[in-house]
Amino acid sequence: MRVTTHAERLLRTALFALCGWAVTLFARNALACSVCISATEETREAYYGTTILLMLLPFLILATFGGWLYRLSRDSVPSPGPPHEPSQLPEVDA
Amino acid sequence: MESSRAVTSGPSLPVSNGAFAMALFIASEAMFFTGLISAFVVLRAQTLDWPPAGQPRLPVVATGFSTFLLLLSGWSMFRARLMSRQGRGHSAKWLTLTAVLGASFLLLQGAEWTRMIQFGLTTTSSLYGGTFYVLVGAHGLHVVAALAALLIVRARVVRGGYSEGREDALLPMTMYWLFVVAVWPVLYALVYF
Amino acid sequence: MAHSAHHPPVGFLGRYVFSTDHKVIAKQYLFTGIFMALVGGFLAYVIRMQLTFPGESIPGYGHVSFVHYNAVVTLHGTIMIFWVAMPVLLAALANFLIPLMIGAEDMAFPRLNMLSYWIFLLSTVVLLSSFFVPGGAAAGGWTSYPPLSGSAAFSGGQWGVSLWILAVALEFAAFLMGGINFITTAFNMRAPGMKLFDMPIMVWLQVVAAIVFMLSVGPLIAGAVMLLLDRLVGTGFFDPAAGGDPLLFQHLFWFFGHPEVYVVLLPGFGVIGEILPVFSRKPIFGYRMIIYATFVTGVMSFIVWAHHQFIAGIDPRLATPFSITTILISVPIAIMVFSYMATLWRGSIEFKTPMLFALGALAVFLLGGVTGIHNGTPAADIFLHDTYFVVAHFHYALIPPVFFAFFAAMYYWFPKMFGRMLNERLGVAHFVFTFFFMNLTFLPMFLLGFMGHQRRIADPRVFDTLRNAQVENLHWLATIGAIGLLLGQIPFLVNLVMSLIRGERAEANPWRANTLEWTVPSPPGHGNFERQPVVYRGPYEYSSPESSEDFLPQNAAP
Amino acid sequence: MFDSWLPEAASSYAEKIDGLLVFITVIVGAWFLASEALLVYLALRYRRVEGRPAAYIPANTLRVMAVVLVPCVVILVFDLVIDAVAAPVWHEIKETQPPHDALIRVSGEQWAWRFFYPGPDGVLDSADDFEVVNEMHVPVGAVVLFELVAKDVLHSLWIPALRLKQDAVPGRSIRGWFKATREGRYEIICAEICGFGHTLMKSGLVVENQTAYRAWLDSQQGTQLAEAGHPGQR
Repeated sequence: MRVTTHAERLLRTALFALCGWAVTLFARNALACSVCISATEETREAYYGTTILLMLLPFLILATFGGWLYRLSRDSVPSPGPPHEPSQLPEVDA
Repeated sequence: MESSRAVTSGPSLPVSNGAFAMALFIASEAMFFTGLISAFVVLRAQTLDWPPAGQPRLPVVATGFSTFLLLLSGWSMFRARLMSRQGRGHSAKWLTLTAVLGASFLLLQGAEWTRMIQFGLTTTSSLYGGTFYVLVGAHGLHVVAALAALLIVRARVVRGGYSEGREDALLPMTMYWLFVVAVWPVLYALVYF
Repeated sequence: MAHSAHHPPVGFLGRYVFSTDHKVIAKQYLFTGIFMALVGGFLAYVIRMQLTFPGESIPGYGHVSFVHYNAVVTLHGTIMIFWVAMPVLLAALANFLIPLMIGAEDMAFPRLNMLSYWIFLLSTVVLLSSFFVPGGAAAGGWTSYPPLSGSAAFSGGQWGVSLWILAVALEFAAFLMGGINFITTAFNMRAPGMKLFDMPIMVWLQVVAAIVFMLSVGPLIAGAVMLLLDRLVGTGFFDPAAGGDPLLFQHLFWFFGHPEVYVVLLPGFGVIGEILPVFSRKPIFGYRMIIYATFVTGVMSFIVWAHHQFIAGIDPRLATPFSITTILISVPIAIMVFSYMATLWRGSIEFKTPMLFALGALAVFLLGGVTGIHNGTPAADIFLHDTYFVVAHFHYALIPPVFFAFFAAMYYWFPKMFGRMLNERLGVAHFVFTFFFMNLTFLPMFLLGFMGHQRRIADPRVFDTLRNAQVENLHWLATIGAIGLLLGQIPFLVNLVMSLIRGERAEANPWRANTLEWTVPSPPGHGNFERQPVVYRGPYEYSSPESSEDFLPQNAAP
Repeated sequence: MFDSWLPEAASSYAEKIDGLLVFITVIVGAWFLASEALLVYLALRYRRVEGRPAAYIPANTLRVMAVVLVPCVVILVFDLVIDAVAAPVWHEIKETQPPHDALIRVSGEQWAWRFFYPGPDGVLDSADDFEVVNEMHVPVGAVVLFELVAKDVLHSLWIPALRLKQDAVPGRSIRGWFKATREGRYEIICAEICGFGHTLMKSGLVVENQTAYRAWLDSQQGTQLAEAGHPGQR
């Protein structure tokens, strides 16, 4: 009997984990599936599509928003003051 | 902004409160329309006959023309803001044009709706009708609201309400109007085809 | 918008009712929220009594029919989440604190702020009125799933659910205005010198919560509009008989429903993050790490929602991906919790009431957090879904931020809000009661869940598996706990009233804290700051070697 | 251990779910107790004492933050292990379909469960189907395939003894399977709020040996043949 090291055990756990998920992710025949048997294939695709759309849109909006603010602040503030110096004070009222 | 304030704001973003808030509002509006669109996509996908037999087809061409008018109003709104930014006093004219174009979009849509209802497409006649009126109706209400806001903004421009050196007073209005314009082609492509 | 700030409003109405002052609006939200908490607490009492003494007349309520029971459960959930947690944590605290903490004289849009409160009040009235309409209040669960809630034929009353939807929609409109206001204010109205990463954690977490709310609420409003049309016009979007799809509503509801958990959780964590450093006299452990963890939580909250639907008939192949994201989101939350715990390390901890509640919140939240793993694992969820295990889990996860953190906030900021100190002894008693009875109420529910006791049933004795002494005893314990928890709030209410009238006068900075709200008198005058505060450093410089004292306010000149 | 609290386990996968519950509870329970102990220790150990000032630890370097980050990474690993152990169980219950010995259509309505048996021909929606209200009979040790539908609102088929739960959605049919391993009478409950009678919506599940099951089938077919003209449509 060979002594297994921690690393090997960890690796085996990780491999086991991957197999476990892969099995569920790529199951061809999903039994308890309301949108697979009694509904059209398009319904399933529509659910997948809108799920992904709803999940990704907030990311997209935040990225757009962040990009917009970043561009605005980069264009309009040529030299930000040194850290923790209230150097912007006089310019604010302009 | 006012120099007499006891408290001045500090390292703020180079964008006015109004424009910033409008951007946030538009973000949540976009999510609202995404919710409606998701519902539409799912309902359409699971209905076998779409459009259902016996229900009228949607007027693609006539609506195409109103779409064109709405896009045009987006352009005129853009011009209005440009004029206002350059300090030229012509923005009111462009705002009027925008309002007229927006109103004609609404009128054409309304005329189409009455025809559709006569042909038997109502909210309860089928999901086809229901989703149509909800999606297009939600957008229509947004145009109405934007138009009302536009008329208020125009009245202030005419009165000189924005002349205190606020360089980009029309920005929030422009953002909202352009958002309402930009949503429409998406809905048009989804619902009408 | 700033002009009005210079002329303090006159008259009672102008000063206390139709005020645009963020501090007054915060108090309006606060008292409305406390009132609704009493209503929701009363409903909780009805639920507990009914489960322990099914069929008997409940003192103060009367006989609970099955019809009423569903409505009571629905309204308890709705009120506690939407009319207590949101107005108190998000609206009241954010309104009061954001301008004060960032050195602004008011919100960015004071009038919008006032409008927000009045719409919220209207929504409250609509919701409460639904108790008195024919057919009674909404009885479809707080999730309001169609087809049950889609037609009066299924759920009974014609009016209840419609009013419920209307109230929720109005409420969301109010918080949308509030949220936009908070974000704009925090980003655009900071005092000179205060950079984004000089903002207190409270402000950051409120802002992230507001952003999450704003981006998640749209689809639910879309779903609510469609549900209302189903009821009033008869469109049939969610009615399978008309070709609609009930799952669609769940799809839209939970897209909002799960982020909502973080909308409530984050402000509560913000309170804890403010209080721990002050009473340990130590900088918060890893300020930036906490903020980044918050960002990750906020962003990830959009990609976990289907874990509420493992059993609901979605494609089972989606379960594992959503389970993995669910489990991943526990990591940033764990980072926050452990950072808070690490803040205590080598501190000098003073057990004042706010600190007790903050520590209690952490202690209780730990159990709510770890039991989330049970629910987030799809195979385990087959058994646990819709049982009392879930009920116990989310009460353990939400009571710390909603109630413990709120109480901590009240004991901590009450002096600033009202200019008087709360009584410390009553405060400690309040904490002991709350902590003990909270656990007594909800620990038995974990066991009830393991026994397979499902949620939302009005009488456990109907079922063979639940008709035994064990279940009865556990219900007894939980009910005693719930009654104790409610009675345990009496010291708090007494404390509030007594201290308002004749509490010890509070000085400007009774806790020797660093953030800007403590640099102005208690309570702050109209316009908040008499002189422009200028910020030189971050908010948590406690026991800094730069200072001879153990605190160093953000605005003290270097 | 707490698994004595769980209801009787009477299906082929009940033990697996129970094992999973124990597994998760042990792991997170250990973490919970350790964290709670640490919290109490920190709070008491560093309480205010005259002459012992607090240390200034802003933790703005990765080296110091590691105190928090490393445990979180370990938590992540534990979480992923839990998910990996659980995934095959989920896969077996909800994503596979072993060859079945019996087929039953289960229909939820306000507020009763109806069970449609395919009759001798083994095919649903045929003339020899028969229907039973509020009592399901299944043979012990047999794989039962069920088709779950709902008539009016959402219901949830919840058989605690089988560790089986699945929502029934009107307009859709969802399939699932179970293999009851122990004879006896169990409860079928609705776990999803479905209106006023939600509490009263329960049925019986009778798990019996082949002989008794056959006898029951024959008796049912005898009584129901006359009115079997209209089996439940989904």
